[in-house]
Amino acid sequence: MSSISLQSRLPRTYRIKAIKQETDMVRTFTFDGSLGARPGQFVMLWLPGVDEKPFSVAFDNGAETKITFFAVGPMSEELARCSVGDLVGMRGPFGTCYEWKPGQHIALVAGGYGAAPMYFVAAETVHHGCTLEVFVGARSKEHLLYLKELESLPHVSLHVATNDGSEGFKGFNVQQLEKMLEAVQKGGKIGRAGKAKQPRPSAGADIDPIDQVFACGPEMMLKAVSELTAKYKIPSQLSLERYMKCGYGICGNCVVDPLGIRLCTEGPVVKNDVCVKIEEFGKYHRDALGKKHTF
Amino acid sequence: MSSISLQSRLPRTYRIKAIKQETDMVRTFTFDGSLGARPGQFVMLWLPGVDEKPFSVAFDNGAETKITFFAVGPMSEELARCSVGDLVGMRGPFGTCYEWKPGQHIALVAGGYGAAPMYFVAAETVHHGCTLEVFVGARSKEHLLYLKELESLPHVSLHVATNDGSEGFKGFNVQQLEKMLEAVQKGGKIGRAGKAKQPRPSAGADIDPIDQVFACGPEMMLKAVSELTAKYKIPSQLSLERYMKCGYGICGNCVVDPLGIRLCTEGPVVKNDVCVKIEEFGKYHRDALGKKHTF
Amino acid sequence: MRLVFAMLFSMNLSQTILGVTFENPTVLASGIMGITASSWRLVAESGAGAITTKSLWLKEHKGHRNPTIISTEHWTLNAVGVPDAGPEKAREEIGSFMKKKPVPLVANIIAESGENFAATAESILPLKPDFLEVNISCPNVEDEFGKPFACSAPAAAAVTKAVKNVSGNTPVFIKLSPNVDSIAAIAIACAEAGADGFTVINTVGPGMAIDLRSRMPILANKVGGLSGPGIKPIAVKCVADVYSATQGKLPIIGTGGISTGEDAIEIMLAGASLVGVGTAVGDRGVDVFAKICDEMQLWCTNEGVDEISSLVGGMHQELSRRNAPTRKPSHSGTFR
Amino acid sequence: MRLVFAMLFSMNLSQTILGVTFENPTVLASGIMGITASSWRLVAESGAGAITTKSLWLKEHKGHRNPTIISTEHWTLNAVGVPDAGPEKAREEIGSFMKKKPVPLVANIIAESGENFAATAESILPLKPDFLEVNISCPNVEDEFGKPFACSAPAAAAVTKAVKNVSGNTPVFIKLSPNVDSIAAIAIACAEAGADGFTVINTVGPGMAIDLRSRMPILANKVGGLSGPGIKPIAVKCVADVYSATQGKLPIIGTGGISTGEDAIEIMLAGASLVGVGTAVGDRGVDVFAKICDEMQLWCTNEGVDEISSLVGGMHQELSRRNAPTRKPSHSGTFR
Ligand SMILES: Cc1cc2nc3c(=O)[nH]c(=O)nc-3n(C[C@H](O)[C@H](O)[C@H](O)COP(=O)(O)OP(=O)(O)OC[C@H]3O[C@@H](n4cnc5c(N)ncnc54)[C@H](O)[C@@H]3O)c2cc1C
Ligand SMILES: Cc1cc2nc3c(=O)[nH]c(=O)nc-3n(C[C@H](O)[C@H](O)[C@H](O)COP(=O)(O)OP(=O)(O)OC[C@H]3O[C@@H](n4cnc5c(N)ncnc54)[C@H](O)[C@@H]3O)c2cc1C
Ligand SMILES: Cc1cc2nc3c(=O)[nH]c(=O)nc-3n(C[C@H](O)[C@H](O)[C@H](O)COP(=O)(O)O)c2cc1C
Ligand SMILES: Cc1cc2nc3c(=O)[nH]c(=O)nc-3n(C[C@H](O)[C@H](O)[C@H](O)COP(=O)(O)O)c2cc1C
Ligand code: FES
Ligand code: FES
Repeated sequence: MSSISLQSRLPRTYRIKAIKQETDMVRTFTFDGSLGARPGQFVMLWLPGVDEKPFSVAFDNGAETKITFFAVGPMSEELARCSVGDLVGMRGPFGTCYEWKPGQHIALVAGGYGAAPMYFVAAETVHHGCTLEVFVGARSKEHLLYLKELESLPHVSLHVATNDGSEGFKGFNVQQLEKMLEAVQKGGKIGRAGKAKQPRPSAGADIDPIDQVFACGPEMMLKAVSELTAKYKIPSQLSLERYMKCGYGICGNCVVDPLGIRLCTEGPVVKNDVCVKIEEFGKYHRDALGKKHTF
Repeated sequence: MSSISLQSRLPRTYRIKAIKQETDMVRTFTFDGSLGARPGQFVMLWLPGVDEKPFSVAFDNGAETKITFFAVGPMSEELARCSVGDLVGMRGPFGTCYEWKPGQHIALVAGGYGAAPMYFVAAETVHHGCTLEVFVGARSKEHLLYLKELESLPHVSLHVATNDGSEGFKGFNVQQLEKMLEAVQKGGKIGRAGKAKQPRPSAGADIDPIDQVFACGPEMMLKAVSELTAKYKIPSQLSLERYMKCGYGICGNCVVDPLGIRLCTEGPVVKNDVCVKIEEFGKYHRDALGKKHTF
Repeated sequence: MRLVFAMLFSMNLSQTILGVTFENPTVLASGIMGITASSWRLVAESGAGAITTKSLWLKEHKGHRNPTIISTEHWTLNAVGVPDAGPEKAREEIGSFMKKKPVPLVANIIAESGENFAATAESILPLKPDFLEVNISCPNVEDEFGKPFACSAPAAAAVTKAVKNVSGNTPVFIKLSPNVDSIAAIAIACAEAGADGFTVINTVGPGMAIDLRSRMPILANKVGGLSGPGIKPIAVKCVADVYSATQGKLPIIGTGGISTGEDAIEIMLAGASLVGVGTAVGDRGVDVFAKICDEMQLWCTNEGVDEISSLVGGMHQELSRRNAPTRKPSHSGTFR
Repeated sequence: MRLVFAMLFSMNLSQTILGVTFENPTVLASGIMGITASSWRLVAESGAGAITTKSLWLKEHKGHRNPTIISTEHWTLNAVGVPDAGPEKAREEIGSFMKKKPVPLVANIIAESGENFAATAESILPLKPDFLEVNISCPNVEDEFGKPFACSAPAAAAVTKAVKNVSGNTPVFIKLSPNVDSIAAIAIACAEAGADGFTVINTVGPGMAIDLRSRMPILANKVGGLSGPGIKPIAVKCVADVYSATQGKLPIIGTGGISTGEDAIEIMLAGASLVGVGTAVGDRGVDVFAKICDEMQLWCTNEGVDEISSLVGGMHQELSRRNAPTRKPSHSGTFR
């Protein structure tokens, strides 16, 4: 029963140690204590008397755990009403994590709260001597997340995109990614949109080939990244979300068609060669009853 | 719950691999398989449909386990009716074991089936460079056990006693032990009763001091050893028996007055400094109902 | 690994029960990975001899809020509350599974009344499930519907009759609860009402776990049914009771805490023909079915058992052989 | 170790319940190390706040043959069959314990009829036990005496009345079984019959374990009651049910799978004033009582709980505070 020793399947409540208001709809909670989560893994967050849902680990340094969430509905709005000292339960960590090799050149694509786990990935990968092209996108300036944190990391070139152009590139971050992949293929130059912090020697010059692409964000963004990286034959790892209850592979609520794999166990981080076989990917997902909803 | 990993508390049946008729009332069963028992420990032996009772491990080399028993009542007589290939359950090992230091000079005192666990002790101690004085006693020649096995070991001086003198010294083995302890104290010589196999250089000459005495046998013999070793201020370890059910310390049937210790857990091998505090030792024991019976 | 075993031990684990052939005795228990055809296929590919659907309702039914499933190394508590999207989805998923059916399918149905059990059965039967499993023992909807039917012999018998009236020649398995005075009495009542077999057992208790700091029950439903290794002795006892109460005439899907091949053999010796596996999917992975089969084959090969069916009810046969006959089904038919 | 903790955390674990003072909430459960005064003393010295005797009969009573107690890391099964040497031994052992009484003594009695429960109580009362615990819930003598009294409200009430008629001012605790439709209904019946408190729960099931090779049930009694960590959620649920059914007015000795200080706090939050510990003696050693107390003190100190009694029923208070009141004792008074 190895799996048990690796994860807690019984929630334990922790007191909120700090709350950071990231944007008017987004908050980050800090908890004392670690579940030993790896970047890309999630925990089941329990608000006693309210509900329990999956949330990506935004940071876990072995002592503290951070969660960043959008207030979009019943549970997350209740979460947003919590104050420092309130009790929140956690169990986990669950699921797969992003995998890389030391020294790789990796493109991170983050949309919405995806910026949080992506910061966690970035912090760990630069430890391993990786260099990063980070593409952060949002509707507009005020919805951009984790820019400061990402900028504070070494070996990170930040590429910002907003739909309304209120900051950085006007459009989608995936378009920026495509530009870079083209450039890399052509071996040519690209003009850098967004502020590229402490440009690496090669900046503005030839871009080193991208070893792989990690993405976390809205499913349509993920779908675009999937097609793009398939087209350019670059390995990618995408964080897919489906409705989750147990978090460890028995309730079956997070299973995807037609593979039958459970995204709480064989995911949430799925390699693109598997993603392309998930026919419902980008098309539909199921609710708590197993009913299909198209995106 | 460390204790669980160290012992099996659920009987598992094994097929009897070999049966040796030791005397007309005594048999030894050999089983394929080991519970990792140490000398002095016991197992609960289960005869499906009959009963389950404690039996000292007569030998366990990590691959095979041996049990030597007297046919004296309902369960042991049923055991005596078993043939090779029959199924017998074992759980354990339970209880304490004899403890020694490498190179010690140890006297072993064995009565009745006590000769079996004593052979196991002897085999292990000589491995650790111990030299042994083994005092085996029985009513008469034909009831002596494990003589050949003991003789086959190096560094063992065998001292045999029978009540009727049909072999070795006429009387009790404890009398022989006393003679030796006296001699050792006086630093004088002793005439060796019984065949002392491959006498050590010192044989017949001064006896090296006895570091400790191990005893297993009828309670009255143990009581005598307890008093004798106390008198001569030599540490001793005695294997005490009381009615046992669970074997791992919860039923309370094997608890002794007035200490309240459980002989399945704090025993069966008990150091004499504790034995002398057990007021019921040599006086009475309790049956399956907890009722007292005097010896 | 699987393959290696499969080649080493060619012993055949297949049985034919009520006309349905099972490649091996393992059956995915209801409610585990049981929502979609894709899920059932993966479980079949992972070695299951058959799959059981999550309980199906006549209409869409909401479950409980989370937490619905929690566990420790000793127990799992669940109160999912039997959510279901209703018959349209059932038709779509079961239909797609049956089109290219890898293993037999057991359709598990649930309802709040005898008539609706029958109506639900009628809505599912056209999809031609191999067995119908009637869940009269869910402890997690007591709030809505009161004590499970499985807790009363007349109620259990009434549901059985209602379903049998419409089931035609599809075998009907009644899923029993261990949380009763006498599971044997319930089984006898269902058997007399025409049950073709039994699934024994549903979850135990219910039980409760409390978070020390918040002082709140952890499950949103406050209480939930117990499953996993801790309940195996209860499942084995209940299977033995039902087997002897029905003189071993009706097949039993023995379910409860089965994680290993030896567990599976133990519950078959108690009287099970098939072996349900649920919670162990979370503990040993979805390939627990292949693992259990490999372990059964290894054990049977070592012990010279060459007919898997010869294990079924083996304990009862051994007890009579030693003419210590198990009590003839007294009112309770319980083992003593 | 114990001492170090004792010095670090001076938080007081003592409570006075029905006039009896307990230095800490841990109580040795009946049937564990419960046969002799020497045994009870060792348990008291090992940190228990009180001890309970093995069930005492009016006359000598034989138990079952071995195996009577078996276990795995997940469960313990026992069918000892309540052996007892009878009242003479009881007088000798209890008498000797009371002469120099280290902690309160709970005398657990058992009988096959209401009158004999009363007669057994009368034979024990002169020894001045602090509480009488009435075992109407032993699953291991069904053979001899049929279903436990605890499985029927009228029978449970009748035994309670019979004992209360002779018990004078010695508090009477009724030991309940979890193996019933509604433990709340039984508790209410006993409370109306005058019960002063409850011990919740006795063993679960019963269950059965089979040896694969011999195909024989392992326990000589074939079946036995389940105890240990696997039953804790059932014990917690039953305590919560009894607490709410009696509006928290009667003290409860919460028993079942308690091994750690956190387990003890959990069952107290469910409504227990005292905490019974049995099987854990075999898992963590006889000093499990001291360990549990140290762990409780550590937790309470960290969490700023300075009154141990403030934990009792804490879950119910929290639920009402969040005005999600626990259902007012409906017929079943069960949690939903
Ligand atoms: C692996 C994973 C990681 C996640 N990480 C984060 C994160 O880091 N930050 C964050 O804000 N949110 C995250 N979510 C989403 C989060 O679980 C909730 O869905 C979100 O908080 C909305 O829930 P709600 O009750 O507030 O609103 P609702 O109105 O109930 O939900 C809004 C939408 O969220 C989705 N959703 C609701 N409940 C669940 C559930 N139990 N499982 C999966 N999806 C659900 C549904 O598509 C629903 O339409 C993650 C989801 C998954 C599966
Ligand atoms: C630690 C220990 C080690 C033992 N080792 C051996 C051994 O190596 N070889 C051997 O032949 N016997 C051994 N015994 C004794 C054995 O357990 C049985 O007592 C013996 O086999 C007689 O049982 P019976 O049913 O045949 O006869 P019974 O008539 O039932 O018993 C005869 C006497 O044995 C004692 N006895 C019976 N049952 C038990 C029991 N469950 N626990 C303890 N004592 C009991 C009683 O004093 C009884 O008067 C050991 C006992 C203990 C406690
Ligand atoms: C998460 C979960 C959901 C379940 N859902 C159902 C269900 O919908 N219908 C049903 O009949 N049984 C359901 N059960 C009960 C199982 O089918 C099975 O009877 C029980 O869990 C015991 O088996 P196990 O120990 O192998 O899990 C569920 C069990 C679990 C753990
Ligand atoms: C070996 C054993 C013997 C028991 N004997 C009795 C008994 O004589 N009387 C009784 O009321 N309960 C008896 N019980 C039940 C316990 O007192 C307790 O209620 C039950 O074991 C649950 O607690 P636990 O999980 O801490 O062991 C016994 C339990 C065990 C394991
Ligand atoms: S959330 Fe339950 S299986 Fe994935
Ligand atoms: S035999 Fe049960 S306590 Fe020793």
